[in-house]
Amino acid sequence: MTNEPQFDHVDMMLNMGPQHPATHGVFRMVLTVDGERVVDVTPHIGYLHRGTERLAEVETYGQVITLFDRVDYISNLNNELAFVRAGEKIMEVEAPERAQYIRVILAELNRVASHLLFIGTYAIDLGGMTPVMYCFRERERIENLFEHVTGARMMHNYMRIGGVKSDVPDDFVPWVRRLIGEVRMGVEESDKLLSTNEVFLARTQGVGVIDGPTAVSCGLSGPSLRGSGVAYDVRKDDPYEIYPYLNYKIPLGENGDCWDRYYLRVLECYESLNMIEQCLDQFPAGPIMAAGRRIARPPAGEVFAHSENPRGDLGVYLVSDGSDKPYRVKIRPPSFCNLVGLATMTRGAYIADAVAILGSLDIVLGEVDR
Amino acid sequence: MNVTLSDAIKLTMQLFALLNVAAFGAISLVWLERRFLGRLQGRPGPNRVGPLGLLQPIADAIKLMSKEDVAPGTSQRLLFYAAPILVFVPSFVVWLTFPLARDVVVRNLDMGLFFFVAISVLSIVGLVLAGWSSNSKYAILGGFRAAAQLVSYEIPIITMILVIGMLSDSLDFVKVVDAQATVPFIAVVPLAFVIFLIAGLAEVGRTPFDIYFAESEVVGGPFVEYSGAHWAIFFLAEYVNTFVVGILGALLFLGGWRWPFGADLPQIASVALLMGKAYFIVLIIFWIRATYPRMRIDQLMAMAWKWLIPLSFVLFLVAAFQLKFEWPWWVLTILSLGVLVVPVVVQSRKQRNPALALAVRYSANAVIVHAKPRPAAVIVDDVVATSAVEGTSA
Amino acid sequence: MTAQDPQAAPAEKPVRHGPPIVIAEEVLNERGEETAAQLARTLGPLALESAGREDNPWARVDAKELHAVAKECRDGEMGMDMLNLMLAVDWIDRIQMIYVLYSTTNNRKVILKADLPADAPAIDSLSDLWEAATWYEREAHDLFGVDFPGNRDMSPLLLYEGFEGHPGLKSYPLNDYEEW
Amino acid sequence: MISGLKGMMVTLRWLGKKNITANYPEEHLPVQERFMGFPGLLWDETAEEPFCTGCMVCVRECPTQCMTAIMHDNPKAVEGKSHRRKIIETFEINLNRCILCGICVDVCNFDAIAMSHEHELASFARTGARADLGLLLEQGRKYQAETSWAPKGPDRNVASVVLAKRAAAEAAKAAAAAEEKTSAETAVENTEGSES
Repeated sequence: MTNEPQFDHVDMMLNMGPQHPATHGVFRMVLTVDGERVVDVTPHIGYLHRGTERLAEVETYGQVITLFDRVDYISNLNNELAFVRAGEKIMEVEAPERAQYIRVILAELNRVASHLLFIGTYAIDLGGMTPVMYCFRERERIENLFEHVTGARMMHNYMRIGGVKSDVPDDFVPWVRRLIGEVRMGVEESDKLLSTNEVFLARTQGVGVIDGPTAVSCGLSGPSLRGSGVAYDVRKDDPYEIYPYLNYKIPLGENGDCWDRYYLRVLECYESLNMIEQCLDQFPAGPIMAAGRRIARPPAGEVFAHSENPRGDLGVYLVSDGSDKPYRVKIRPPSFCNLVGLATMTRGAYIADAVAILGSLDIVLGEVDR
Repeated sequence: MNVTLSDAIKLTMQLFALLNVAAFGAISLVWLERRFLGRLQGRPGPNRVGPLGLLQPIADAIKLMSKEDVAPGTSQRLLFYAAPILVFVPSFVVWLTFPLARDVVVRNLDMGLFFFVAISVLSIVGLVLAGWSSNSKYAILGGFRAAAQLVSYEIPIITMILVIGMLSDSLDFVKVVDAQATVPFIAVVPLAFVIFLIAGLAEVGRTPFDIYFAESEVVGGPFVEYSGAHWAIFFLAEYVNTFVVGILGALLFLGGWRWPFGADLPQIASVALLMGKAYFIVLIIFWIRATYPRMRIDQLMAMAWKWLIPLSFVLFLVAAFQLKFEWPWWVLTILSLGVLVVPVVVQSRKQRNPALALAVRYSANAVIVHAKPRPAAVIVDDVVATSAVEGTSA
Repeated sequence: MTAQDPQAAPAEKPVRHGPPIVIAEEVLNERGEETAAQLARTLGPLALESAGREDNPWARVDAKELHAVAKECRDGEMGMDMLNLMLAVDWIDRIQMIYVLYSTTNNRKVILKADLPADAPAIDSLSDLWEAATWYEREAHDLFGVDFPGNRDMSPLLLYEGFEGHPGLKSYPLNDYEEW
Repeated sequence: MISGLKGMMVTLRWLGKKNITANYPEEHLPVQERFMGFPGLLWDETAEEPFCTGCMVCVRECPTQCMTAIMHDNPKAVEGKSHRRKIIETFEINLNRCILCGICVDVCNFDAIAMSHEHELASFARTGARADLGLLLEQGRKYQAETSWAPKGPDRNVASVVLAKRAAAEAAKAAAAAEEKTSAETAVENTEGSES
């Protein structure tokens, strides 16, 4: 009679975060671990909760834009675009054509810069040291252009309800054309270095798989959702600004694993650069601010406007009571919703995979906690 | 055996010189790695402390020495401080038998290779002890990973050293180098060099295999609780081990101080030649570190047990047959080149081509959004509220 | 159809003086009309009040029937398989829960609203219909004190254990809150 | 192994290229024309006084409320050297709170403030970040010197232009009054002529 070993089985509770190199900021994952296998994940967030939504209720519409710069501090212009569109919807104001083109060009450049940062930090999560240097070199070029146009590298406060703050300088179009060439070379370099590297493929393919329906039910959006094959992109489904006038492609993944989510972002970089070229070809002249009255006091009402942030569907639900301050601003943060799917993806994976899966969701803690 | 005073003094002087060579080698590696990686990544690397940053390792050493040496309260203090010594000592003792030139060696044992293998295994004990004694979850995880990795990559290295011993029918370093006077063993059996390099990377814990102190997962592994001087000892031991892999590769595979010139060079030139080859191998190690991400622990184990160990046994058998039946030496070369091609083909068919096809398919059948015709660009002519606008278009 | 008219609210609302408030008139574009028609068919008599703006029709239902209505929207003809957004608005006399549902198949958005009493707001949890609801509800519970029977774990998400009060409410003091 | 080697070629190619780092303390990267550094108060040479009249619009509109300002009556207005009846007395910006958003520049009607190119204001004093009127004016003057700044509304804000306009207006009024007086006298003469 063989006697079973009588020691009971206790899973180790490993605390990853809130100060941990792989958690992209202040985010804590409590992994219950059996050896190297992850049995369960309970994320803890809220370390960066600044009460942005409540603060927006005591600031005028012009000041709330500076708040939105700091929600997702890696794609600032896309956040500003989301709030400014909600503001324009509620004030029934239409930004002139040239302002819409400037906004879309800068927002797409911001998307490329954000994806470049993702590629760099995702490589570091998996141990590759070099892609981050190449990606940040390109990101630096894009930020120089932002500084040239808006005056600030990251916290721009450039868009206004009804247009943009100031017109682009005269050498804007040649500078952006040159920039597109350089950034495209930079993205190709990182793509060649990383995308089909054997160790990278071994670490990401088939890891953190989530299928379409569960992803949609978890509220995933953006490249994380498109990795599972669901073609949901706000620029295509609910077109805004001048996206209907552009030809572009939305890449879709098939297996919904980490590699798909990563590679879709690389492809989106190329698509965004093509889009910017088309915008530059159609760049019209004209005013950059909606003419007419000083825009301060919107009519009372509720409005929901959302746009395609590099991380997913960034929505703004704006309730106004007719005063010059919004009554209630609710932000639909894509990173917050993508994190709901983290637990279902990480169960049963290794610890090293938990880092890879979290990295592939590309979350930004400022947006998760607001 | 009576040890005269002069012998004792001579031995201590030799040991002191040996310690300096190893320590200087390690410190030069620290500087070289940071500069070389900087170069590969388009940044200068340390250039503030001293000309070209040459004094940077010394500055690091001073900083680490002056840092407060903190030990976690719940750790077993004795074992906690014993672990760095256990890791540090073997990596220096190994240098006893390394010949830098024909007679520039402390004790040229005729079992030199065997001595190296026996001593280098000890560092595993130190790593596991460090992991366990610092009583932190990450350290324990790192310690177990280190144990698993080092033990399973010990076997391929030992088999390769045996193959080299067989080829030069002796375990004495000097005889091994003499055997390579005309043809270096890297040409004779390239597969052995590849397996040695991969297993050496894993022994030292360099990038494709640095899972036991992976920053992003286990945050420093067994060294996580160490700080100040003790951490410096681990750090130094790791670089000395890298230098050992470099020197060993040079001695066993690149023909030490003999190969291109056949005849014996003057002592200084042969030491320089050996060092050049060692630094060449070390540069390859740093180059791999700049390019490859990190493997996962199960893939790492699978690679050791499914690929490296069977291949090294096959090579060992073929080397034995070649020795027994006096086949010409290039039989081994053909075998190695043939075997080297197999994993490349298998990997590219099983993993690389599907990935490339996937990449092409994603960009091919992406959802295409067609542009709607833009309404005629109506230029609103009323003056703008905020800033003067002149309609300068591109 | 009138949107919520704050002036009609009971007296304890802060008295407003300033230029008269303009109420935005809500008009649906033709795509919005189709969705509104679908919504009306799905809801039937349950819709107490419905309107819409551009292509987002909304309907107000009673808090008790919301779970059933949401289930019908998800499984029924409209196929709302994504809970895009869920928020709570504090109208001082009542707390309004707003759900933005989206269907990835036929690309339509619908907004459901439900009013809850201000003193003890509670509504059935939708976490069994959509996984995304779990975190939204925990956040609403933290910031607005709305209770969601049926949600697996209501542990605080954005705030820490032992944080008294609900910072999302208008009544929460804004700048004289002392942490220590 | 193939794509791994391809990756190695990518990193190797960087051996030849020059590194792109700017060694910060020695070489400063050029700052763009529109760079928004810390705000600076601008100086009106024509009246030897700051543009700022202490109207507190920027203090109210600042999202982080990092400005405090006190104004007093402008002695120069009495002597007629400046059109500003009120002038700033003390103006303080807490640079720790300032988020460089540029809203104060947008809302200012007197062209009094601009985002200078100052961004290296680290100081050892605990109150080093509280920029007083002197430091702000000095930053403003440096900004005016460096960049091609021009007031947005010179006819409303630059003292000399406004004074000249006022003088011209008074002259015109005086001329009109004088001409009216003369026409009144002629009218009186006609009536006297017709009556007598």
